[in-house]
Amino acid sequence: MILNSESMKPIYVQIAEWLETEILGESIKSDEKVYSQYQLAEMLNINPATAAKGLNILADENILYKKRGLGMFVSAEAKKIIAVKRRNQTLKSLVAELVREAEHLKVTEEELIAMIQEAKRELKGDS
Amino acid sequence: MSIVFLLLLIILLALSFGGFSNKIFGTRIMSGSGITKVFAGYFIILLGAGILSLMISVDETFKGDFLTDKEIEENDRLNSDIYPTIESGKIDEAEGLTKKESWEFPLKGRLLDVKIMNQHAQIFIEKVDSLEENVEVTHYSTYSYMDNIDITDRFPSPDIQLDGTILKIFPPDHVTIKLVKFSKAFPFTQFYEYGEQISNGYGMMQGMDFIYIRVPADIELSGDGYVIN
Amino acid sequence: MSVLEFDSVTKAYGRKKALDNLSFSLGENKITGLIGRNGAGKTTMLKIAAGFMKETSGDVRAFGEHPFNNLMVSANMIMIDNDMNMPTALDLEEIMASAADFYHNWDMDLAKKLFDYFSLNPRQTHTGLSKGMKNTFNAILGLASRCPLTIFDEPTNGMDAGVRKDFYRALLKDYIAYPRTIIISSHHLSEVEDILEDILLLKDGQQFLHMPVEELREYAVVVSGKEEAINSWLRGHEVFHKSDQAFGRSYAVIRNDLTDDQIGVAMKSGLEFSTISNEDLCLYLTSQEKGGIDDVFNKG
Amino acid sequence: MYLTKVSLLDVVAKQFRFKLKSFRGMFTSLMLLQVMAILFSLGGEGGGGGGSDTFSYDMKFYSGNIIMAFMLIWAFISAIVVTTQAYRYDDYAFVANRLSSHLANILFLGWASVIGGVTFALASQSLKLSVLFLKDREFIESHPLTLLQMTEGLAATILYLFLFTAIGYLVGMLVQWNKIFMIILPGLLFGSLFLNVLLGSESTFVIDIGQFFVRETSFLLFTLKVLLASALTYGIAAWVSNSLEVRK
Repeated sequence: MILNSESMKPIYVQIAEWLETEILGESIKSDEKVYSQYQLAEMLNINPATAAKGLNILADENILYKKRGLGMFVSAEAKKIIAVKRRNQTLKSLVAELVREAEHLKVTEEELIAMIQEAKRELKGDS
Repeated sequence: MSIVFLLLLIILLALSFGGFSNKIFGTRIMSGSGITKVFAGYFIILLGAGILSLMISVDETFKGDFLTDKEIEENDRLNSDIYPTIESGKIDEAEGLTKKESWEFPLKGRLLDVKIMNQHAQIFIEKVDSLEENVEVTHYSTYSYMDNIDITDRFPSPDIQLDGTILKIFPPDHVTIKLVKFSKAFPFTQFYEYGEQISNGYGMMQGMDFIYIRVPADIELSGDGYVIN
Repeated sequence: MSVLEFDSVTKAYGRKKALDNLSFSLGENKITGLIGRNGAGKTTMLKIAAGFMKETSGDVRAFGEHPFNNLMVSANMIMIDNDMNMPTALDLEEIMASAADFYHNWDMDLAKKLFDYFSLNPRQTHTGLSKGMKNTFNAILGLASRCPLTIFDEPTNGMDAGVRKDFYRALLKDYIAYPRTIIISSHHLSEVEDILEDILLLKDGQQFLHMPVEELREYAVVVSGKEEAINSWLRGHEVFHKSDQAFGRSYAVIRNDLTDDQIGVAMKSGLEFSTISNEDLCLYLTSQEKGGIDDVFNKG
Repeated sequence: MYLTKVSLLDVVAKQFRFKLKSFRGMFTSLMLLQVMAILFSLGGEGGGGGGSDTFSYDMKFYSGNIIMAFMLIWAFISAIVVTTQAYRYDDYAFVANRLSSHLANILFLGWASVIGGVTFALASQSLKLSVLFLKDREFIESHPLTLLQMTEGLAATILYLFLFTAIGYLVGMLVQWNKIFMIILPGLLFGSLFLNVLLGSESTFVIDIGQFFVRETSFLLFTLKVLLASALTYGIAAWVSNSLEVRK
């Protein structure tokens, strides 16, 4: 993972999102141990406190759970929680931006839906 | 000397606040562990020289007794009334005199001419009843010092001959002394009895020579010499 | 327990106050970045913390004791700065040996490895080093001594970019392995901010900000747009910096205490929001209120 | 947080070890000065000659006094150098406080005095050795000493050197405290000597102080005097240094 310090997002948010993606992609499966704050700090060259903050966000959202003295583990519902969250937040704001841009460009609702359907077909064709 | 020393001190004091002294005294000339080795080498050389100096010294040193200030003062006091003592014929009672050499000459006839070829010595002549056929000549001298060292022995007696009726007193050989004197630095002498002697000794002090001649009482004297009786 | 605590500390040189009623407290085992313009009192503060100087008034505590002339504080603290004095007679290897003798936690293995990594010469003297090399060597001393309070004052001056990166990485790794309280002062916040936990911003000898560095990132926001729109919208907001740009547009750095509604309103009137790097933010926060460098030319 | 406990003596011992290494340049200057002093001394300190018609003499004096004078200057200036800013700050590169720094300095200067005293005694013997090789002259040593007197002499040399380090340390601290002393101190010394000449008087303050030590013929009393005076002088120096910043 490469951190982007120019990004709008704080580093701990970037870390949290990266871990979510790893969990969604099943690089880390449920009930598996995730990286400790120190491992993250060393990997990403950041302060351990920052790394801990990223982990704590996920713990607060029940994506991770703590085992005393052992570290943090991926919870069983992790994938589900992440999916819901992304749908509610990330997707929603992306859609809002999409709609705003379409307004700017005077793209009608129908045209927009058509564009989305086409993009979806392309993605399927690729995979 | 002390003023020069102080001046030097002040100059060095002034220098010590410049970069110069830091270079010399804090020595940036040599750095690293090299210094320690060089210094150790220096120390060993010094130690060798020190040991050598202790081994050599004994035979090479100048022969002479070292006198204390008190002894010298005492000798000076004695020497101050040596004349009256001798003049009054009590040479045996005189203190502070060294009897260096004596001669005895058989006398032919009743005449004695004393002839000095040596201006240095004082001649005293005593007529003695107990002597009949002989002349007794004795060379005395007071102490000679050089820097507190008794060098009385260094001065030879004059050559004295009786040639017919003439008693010839020849000058002694010329004495030359070349010396080198080494003294330890002041902390070494401070607690010694000579500690208070700051000056460089007493320089040179040559003793007086007396030629004391005893002749038979009925002799007829001529020539040099002070006749006591 | 706080490792270092300043309580209304003032340090005056004659009438000029280098520190003016400065108060803060550093928690244990945190890396704190000390940021401020030249003359903000950073070095003065650090030297007082290290016990090299005496404060004029106020109370300073390091490990609960007054640091000035304090042997306990000295034994548990090391300050690495640019005018660090090292004996001219010693070569670098001997200096490290001496440091090992003085500092209880000294790690000679680490010191030697860093020493070799940065290609220093053990026979070299400290005075013979170039500025960058000297600071590299000093930094090694700072790391290997593992003091409970380690202070770096502008540690990377003169180092080239590669060495700076390596140094901060080494600092972080050693900190993770042996947590301790570290203060780093630097002109270049961007190069250190990732490894910092807290940031302490000084301005005119006073504490301006003291917060986790991640909060600083959300402390301010940039708003830009048409000049009139900005000017009217800015009323009621705390503005740290504002400058006019080309084409009648303006740019302002404001306190990030906006509600979603406020943002919505602003966006409707054509204003755009963006974030600002911590380094730039600190520059704006600590600038003297004399406008920008542009004003110098405008008035001329 | 684990904090290192320190004791003053421990730190002083560490600093002393540190100074043995970091001040070793002083022994180079000692060496240079001694060699220089021996060379100066080889010219002799003067001599005398004279005689009468039956006798002539010629005498040269040599003594360890020039070397001793150089050593005293060395002790004095070395102590001043120790008080200069660069050397004081060296201490604070590592663990130190004022007291430990002063104690380590005094310990080091004491050690330097011992080294100075021993090398002086040896250098003086070396001079004697080279004088012995002047073959055309007879050699006298003015005061042949017993072993006890030698030992006392060596101890006295070391004590004199130590006294001079104390004076140097005070002078150095005064100058560090206020540069005006760079003018005042030589001024006082010169002024005192000048007055001495002007008034033709026997003693002045400076000379009186010297006599206080030089005239002492009891070794024990001398030791006591020097140790007390050194302690006092070092004490004043330490007190003066209290107004200096530890390090800037």
